[in-house]
Amino acid sequence: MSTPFLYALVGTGLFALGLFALIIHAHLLRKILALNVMGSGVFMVLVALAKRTGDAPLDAVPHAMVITGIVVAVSATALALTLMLKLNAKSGHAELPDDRRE
Amino acid sequence: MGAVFTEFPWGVILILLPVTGGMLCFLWPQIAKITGLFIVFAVALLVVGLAWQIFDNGVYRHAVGGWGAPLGVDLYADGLSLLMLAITALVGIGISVYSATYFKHEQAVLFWPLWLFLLAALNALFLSADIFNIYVTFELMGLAAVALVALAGSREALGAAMRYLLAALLGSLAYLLGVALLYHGFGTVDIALLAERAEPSPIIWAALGLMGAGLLLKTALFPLHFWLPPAHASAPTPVSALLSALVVKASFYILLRLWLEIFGPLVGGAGVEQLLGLLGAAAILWGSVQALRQTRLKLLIAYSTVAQVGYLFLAFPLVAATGVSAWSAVTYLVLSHALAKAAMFMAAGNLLCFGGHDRIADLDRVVQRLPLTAGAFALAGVSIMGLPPSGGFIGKWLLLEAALMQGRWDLVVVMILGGLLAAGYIFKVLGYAFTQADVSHESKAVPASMEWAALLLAVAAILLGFLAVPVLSLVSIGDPFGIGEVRP
Amino acid sequence: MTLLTWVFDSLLGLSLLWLAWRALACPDLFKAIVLFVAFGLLMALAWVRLAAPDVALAEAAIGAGLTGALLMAALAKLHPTEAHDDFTVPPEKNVTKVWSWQWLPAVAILLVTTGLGYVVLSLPPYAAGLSTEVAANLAISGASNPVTAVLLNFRGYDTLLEIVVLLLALLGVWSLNSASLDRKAAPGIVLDTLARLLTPIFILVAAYLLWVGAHAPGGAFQAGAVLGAAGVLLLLAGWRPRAGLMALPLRLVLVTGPATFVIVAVLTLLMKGQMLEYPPTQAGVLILILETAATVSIGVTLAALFLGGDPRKNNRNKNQT
Amino acid sequence: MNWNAWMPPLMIASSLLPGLIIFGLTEERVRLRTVLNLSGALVKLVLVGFVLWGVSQGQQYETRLALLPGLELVLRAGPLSLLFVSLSAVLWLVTTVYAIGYLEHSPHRSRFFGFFSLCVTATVGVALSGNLITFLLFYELLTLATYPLVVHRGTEAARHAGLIYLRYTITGGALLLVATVWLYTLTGTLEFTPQGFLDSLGAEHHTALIIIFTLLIAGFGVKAALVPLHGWLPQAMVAPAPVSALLHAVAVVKAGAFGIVRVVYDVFGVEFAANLGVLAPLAWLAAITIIYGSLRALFQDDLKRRLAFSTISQVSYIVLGTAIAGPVAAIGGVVHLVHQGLMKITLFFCAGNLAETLGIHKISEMNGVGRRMPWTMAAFTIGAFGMIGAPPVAGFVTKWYLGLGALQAGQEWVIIVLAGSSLLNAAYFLPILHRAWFQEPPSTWPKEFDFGRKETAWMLLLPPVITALMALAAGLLATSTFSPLEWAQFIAEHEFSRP
Amino acid sequence: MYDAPGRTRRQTINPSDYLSAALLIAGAVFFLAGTLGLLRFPDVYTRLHALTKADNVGLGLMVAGLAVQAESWSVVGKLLLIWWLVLIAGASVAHLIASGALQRGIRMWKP
Repeated sequence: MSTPFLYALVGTGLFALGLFALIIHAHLLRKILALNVMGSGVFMVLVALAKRTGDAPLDAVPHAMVITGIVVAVSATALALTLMLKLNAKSGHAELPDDRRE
Repeated sequence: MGAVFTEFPWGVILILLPVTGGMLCFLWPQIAKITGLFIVFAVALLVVGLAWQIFDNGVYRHAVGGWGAPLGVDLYADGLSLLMLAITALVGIGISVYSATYFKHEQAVLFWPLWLFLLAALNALFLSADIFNIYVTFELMGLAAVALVALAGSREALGAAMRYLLAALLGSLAYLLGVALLYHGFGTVDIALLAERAEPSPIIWAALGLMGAGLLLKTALFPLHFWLPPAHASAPTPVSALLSALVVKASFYILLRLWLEIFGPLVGGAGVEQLLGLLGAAAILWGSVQALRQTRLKLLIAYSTVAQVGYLFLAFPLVAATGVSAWSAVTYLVLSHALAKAAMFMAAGNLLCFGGHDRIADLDRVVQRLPLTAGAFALAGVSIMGLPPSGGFIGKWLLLEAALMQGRWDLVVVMILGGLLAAGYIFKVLGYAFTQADVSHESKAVPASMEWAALLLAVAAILLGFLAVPVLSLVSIGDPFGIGEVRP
Repeated sequence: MTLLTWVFDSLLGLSLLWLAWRALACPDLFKAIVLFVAFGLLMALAWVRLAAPDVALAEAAIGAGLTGALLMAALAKLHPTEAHDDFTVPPEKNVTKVWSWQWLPAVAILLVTTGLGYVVLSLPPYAAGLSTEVAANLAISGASNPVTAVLLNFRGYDTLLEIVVLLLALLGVWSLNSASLDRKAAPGIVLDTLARLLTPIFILVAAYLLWVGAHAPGGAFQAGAVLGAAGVLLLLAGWRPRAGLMALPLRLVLVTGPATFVIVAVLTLLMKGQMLEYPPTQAGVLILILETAATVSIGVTLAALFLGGDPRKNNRNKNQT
Repeated sequence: MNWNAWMPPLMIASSLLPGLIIFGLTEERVRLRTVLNLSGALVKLVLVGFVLWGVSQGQQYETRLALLPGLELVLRAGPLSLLFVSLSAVLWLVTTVYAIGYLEHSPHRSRFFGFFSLCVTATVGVALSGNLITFLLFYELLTLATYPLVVHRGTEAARHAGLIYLRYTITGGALLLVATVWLYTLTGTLEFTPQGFLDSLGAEHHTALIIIFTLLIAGFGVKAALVPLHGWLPQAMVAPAPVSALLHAVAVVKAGAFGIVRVVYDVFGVEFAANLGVLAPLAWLAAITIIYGSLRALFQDDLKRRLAFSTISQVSYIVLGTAIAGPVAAIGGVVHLVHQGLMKITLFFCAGNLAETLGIHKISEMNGVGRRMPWTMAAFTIGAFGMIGAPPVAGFVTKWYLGLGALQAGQEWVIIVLAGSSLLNAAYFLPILHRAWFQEPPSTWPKEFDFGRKETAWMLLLPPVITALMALAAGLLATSTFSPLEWAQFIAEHEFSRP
Repeated sequence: MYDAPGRTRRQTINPSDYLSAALLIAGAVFFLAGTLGLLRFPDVYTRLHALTKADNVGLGLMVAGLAVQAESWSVVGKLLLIWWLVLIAGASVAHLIASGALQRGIRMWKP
C-alpha cells in the first residue's frame, strides 16, 4: 500500500475513533478532544490523498484547505471550552444534562 | 443608469457589508444598534438590486479573485438562491427591529456583531458555489448561532448551546470528509464542475452518506433532531426566531442544492429519496405529537419546527414524476415556514416578556390583553397548519398535488395527520389565550415594536399565499430544479 | 517506496491511532490532554511525511501547541481547587458510560469505517488534483509557495471568512466570560525571565515565518500562531496589558486582519471588477500586506482566546461597583 | 377591468374593512364602532341590491386572481351565489343591531365585532366563490373566524366547546382539501360549472370520484351538521346568542349546506352524480338527519339546545332537496336556505331575549312568559310555526316544494319523512308555545333585568320582530317578484338545467 | 524527507556522513535513556532529572549531527537557535514543575 493510502486509512481510523469517543463519553472535555481527533482524521485524509500526484508538482489546494480547517478547529475548540466552563460554573457538571449518570 | 444596476456586484457586497458591520459593532459597541439596523436594511436593498440584476441578466456568477472554478471560488445565484437571500433579508429585518428593543445594553452589545456575522454567513452560504467554501460558511454560521443561543445565559441555554455546538461541529466534520472524498475523486470543489465530472462510483455514495448525514444533523431531521428543541427553546427570543426560520433552512438549502446538482442525477431512484421521505414523515408525526405534549410555549414551537422540517423532505420521493410541483412545494414551505416560525417565536417572546413565563395553561386572556401578539401567533399558526389563505397552504397544496399525482396515499395521510396535529397544538395555545386562568399573574408592558415586528412577519406569511405565481416564476430563474424556467 | 519508509509510516500511523485512543480513553483528563498534545506533535510528523510542511507547522503551533494550552487552561479552571499528589487532577468518574449497548455504536462505526476504507482504496493511485492549475498560475499569484498562493490568492475568499471565524470565536468567548486583568501574584523569577527573553525571539520568528511564507513553508497562520504563543507565555508569566488598552486599541488590533481583507476585497472589486482579484504586478505586495495584518490579528486573537474572557467587561463591572 | 369585476371584491370588502378597522378600536369607541358596523352592513345591502338587479338583467360579475400557476381565485356573482349573499347581508344587518344591544355591557366588544365581520366576510366569500379552491379558502376562513366567537366568553366551558368545534371542522377541512386536490389532479380544473365538469372523465375514474364525493360531503357535512358529524353544534351553544344565531341561521351551517349544493350541482352535476349512484345515499343520510335531529330536540329542556337539534334537522331539508335530483325539489332545497335562515334566526333572537331579560334558559322556566314579553313570544311563535311547516309561514313553501319534487322524482318515501318530521317539529315546538301563552307565570323570574316599561331593550326586540315578519312575508308573498321562491326558480332555470 | 523542488539529493556517501550518523545515533541513545527514565523513575523530581538532562544532551547531539550536513551557516545558526531555545525552555519548565511540586508538598522519593 502506498503512503497516501496508508495515511488516508489512518485518517479514516482517527475519524472513527473520534466519533466513537464522542458518542460514548459524557464528559464534555473528552467530547471536545474527540471532535479534535475526528478533525485531524479528516485533515489527514485530505492531505494524504493529495500526495497522489506522482511526478507532477504537489497539490497545494488541500494543504491550504487543511490550514484553514486547523484555524477553524481551534476557534471552535476555544468556544466549546469556554462554554463548557460556563456550564460547569452554572450547573456544577461538565456534562450535558441527559448524559449525566447519577 | 440601468447598466449600473445590472453590472453592480450586489452579491459580493451582500457578504462584505454585514462582515464590515459586524466589525464596526465590535469596535464601537455604543453604536452597535444603529449600525446593525442600518446594515440589515441595506442588505435588504442589496437583495432587491440582486433580484433586479438576476431578472435582467439571468443567473449571477462572480469568480472571486478572477480565477474561476476549479482554481478559485465562485459565487453563484439563481432564482433559488435569490429567494433564500430575500427571505433572509425579510426575516432579518423583522428580527432586527424586534431585537432593537428586546436586548438591553449589556446583551445588545454582544448580540449585534454576532447577528451581523451570522447574516454574513447566511448570505455567503446562499451565494456559494463551492463545497469547501460552504464548509467555512457553515462554521461561521454555527459558531455565531451557538454564541447567540448562549447569550441567554441560563443553565438550560448553556447546556443547549453546548449540545448544539457539538452537533454542528460533528455535522461539519462529516460534511468535510465528504468534501475531501469528492475533491480527491473528481479534482474540484466547484458544484457545477462536480456535476459535470461526477459519475456513479463508491465515492459518490460515500460522499452522499457523509455529507447527507452531516447536513441532516444540521437540519435536525428526525431522528437527528435531538439538539434542536432545547437550543431553540432556551435561546433569547430573536435568536430562536433566527435559528428556526433561517439557520435550519441554510443547511437544508445546501442539501437540496447538492442533491439537485450532484447526487440526485447519479443515485436517483436507488431508494435514497424514499428514505428521506420516510424520515420526513416520521419527523412530521413525532415532532407534532411532541409539540402537542409540551406545556411550555417555546418548546412547543421548537418541536413544531422539527415537524415542519419533515415536510421539506416529503418532496424528495415525489420528485421523480412530478418535478415542478414537489420542488415548488418545498420552496414555498421553506419561505412560509421562515416567516411564520419567526413570527411565532417572537409572539412567544412577547408573551414571555408580558407574563414572565411561557406556561401555556396560564396564558390568561392574552388575546385581549396583548391582541397584536395573539394575532401574530394566530396568523403564523394559520400558515403552519397549512390553512388557506397562507403561504403554508400553497406549499401544502402543491405537495399534496404531487403526492396524489403519484398515488402516494401514505404521504397524503401523513400530511393530513400532520396538519391536524398542528391544528391541535396551535389551537391548544389559542384556546388558553382566550381563557381566563385560575390565577392571574402580574404583567409587564411589551414594547410596541416587538409586537408589530411579530405581527407584520405573520401577515407576510399570510400574504405569501397570494404571491405564488410571481414567486414561483422568480425561483425558476436559472432552472435550479432542472425542469425549465417559467417566465411570466 | 522502500521497506524502511513503509515500516516508518506504518509505525507512525499505528502510533497515531494508539495515541488517539489513549487520549480518548484514559481515565485521567490531565493525561488525556498530554496524550492529545503528543498526538498533535506526531500529526505534525505525519504532515512532514506527506510533504505538507506548511500544515506541519500549523499543526504543531496551533493544533498541538495552542489547542493544548487552551485545553490545559480549561482543565485547570474546571478543577481549580483540587491539588493532587501525582500532580494531576482527579480521574474523571465513569470515564466511559457503562452501556450494555456500547457495542452497538462500535459495530456501526466499524462497519461505516470499513466502507469508507474501501472507498478510499477505490480511488485511482494517481491524481493530479489541481496541482497543474496551481503551478500554471503560480507565477502571477504573487507568491512562489503554492500553499500561500492558494491561501491568499486563489482561495483568498476562504481565508477571509476563516479569519472572521476566528474573530467570531473570540466574540463568542467574550460574550460568555470576562477575564480579570489583575496581575497574577509572584509569577516567579524564572518564568518572568523566560518570558522576557523569549518574547522578542518569538516576534522575530513570527516575522521570519511571515516573510518566508511567500516562497517557502510558513506564512500568516504559522506566524500568527507563534505570536499567539508569545502572548500565551506572557499571560502565563502573569503579564497583563494595561486596562486602558483593552477597549478600542485591543479591538482595533483584533479586527486588523479581517478589516484589511475586506478593504482589499472592496478595492480590488472597484479596480478589477472581481473581489480579491489582484493586479499581477501588485499581487506580491498585496499578499504581504494581507499576511502582515492577518498575522497580527491571529496572534492577538489566539492569545486573547487563551485569556478566555472579555477583559473590558470585567473592567467595566469593577468600575460600576 | 370594468366595473362589474369590482363588484364581488367590493361585496367582500364591505364587511372585511370595517372588521379590520374595528379590531384596532379600543373598547370605549362605541359610537364609531356602531357606525362602522351599520354602515358596512348597509353598504353591503346596497351593493347586493345593485348586483341582484344586474344579474336579473343578465349582467356578469366576475373577478379572477391567479393563485397558483394554472389555478385562480374566482369570485362570481351568479344567481345562486346572490341568494346566499342576500341572506347574509340582510341577516348581518339585523344581527348586528341585535348584537349591539345584546353585548351592551359585556367586555371585549371590539374583538367580538371584528370577528363577527370577518365571519360575514367569509360567508359572503363562500357564497361568491366561483371554484372549489376559492370555496375552500373562504370555508376555512369561516372556521377560523367563528372560533373566537365560540370561545368568546373565555370560560373553561367555552374553551372546551371551541376545542370540540375545531376537532370537527378542521378534520372536515382536511378531508375537503384532500378531495379538492385529488379532483384537481384528475381534471385540471376546479371551476364551478352548471351540470358539473366531470363528464369527460372515463369510467375508470368512477371509483375515485365516488370516494371524492364522499370526502367532499363528509367535509361539508361537518358544518352542515349531517348525522353523524353533528356533534359540535349543540356544544357550540356556549357562545353568546347572536353568535348562535349567526352560526345556525347564516354562516357556518349554511356554508356547509351550500357546499353540498355546489358539489352536487356545479362540480358533479345532478345527472352525473345520480348516475354515479351517490345521490340516493345522500338523500337517505339527509332523511336520517332530519328525523334524528327532531327526535333529539324533543328531549332537550335547554331552549338553545332544543333549537340546536332543530337546526340539525332543518338544514338537512336543503341537502334532501338537493339529493332528490329533481328540479322542483331543488327549488325547495335552495329556497329553504333562506327560509330556514329567517325562521331560525328569529327563534335564536327570542331565546337570547329570554335569557337576557329574564334569565330564562330552560323550557321548564318559560311558563307564562308570553304575558311578560308578548312581542318576543309572538315572533317566536311565527318562527315555530314556520318550522313546523304551517302555512302561510315560509317553512310551508319549502316543504310543499320538497314534497312535490319528491313525487315528481318518484321518491315517495320522502313524503313520509317530511310528514314525520313535521309531526316531530310540532311535538317539540307546540309545548313551548303552550307553556308560554297558556300557563301561569311564576312570581319571580330566574334573573330579571329592568328595562322600565318596555318588555326589553328595543335593539333586542326589533330584530326578531323584523325577521319574523320577513319569514311571514316570504311565505305570504312567495309568488311576487324578488321573493326567495321566485329567485330559487330563477336559479333552477339558469343553473340547474342544461343550457 | 521534504522534497522541495530545486534541491538535489546527494547519492554518494561522504566521510562527514559517518560523523553525522554517529552523532545522531548517540543523540538517539540519550533520548531513549531519557524516555526510559521518564517512564520508570519513581517520582516527579527524578523523572524531571532524567528528562531534562537526557533531552538536552540528546538534542544537542542531534543538532550537531544535522549541522554537519548543513549547506550554509545560516542553517547551522537556525539549528543552534533551536537547541538553545529548547535548553532554556526545558530548564525553565523543569524548574517550574519542580517548584510547583515542592509548593504542594510532594515529597521526594527515598529508596
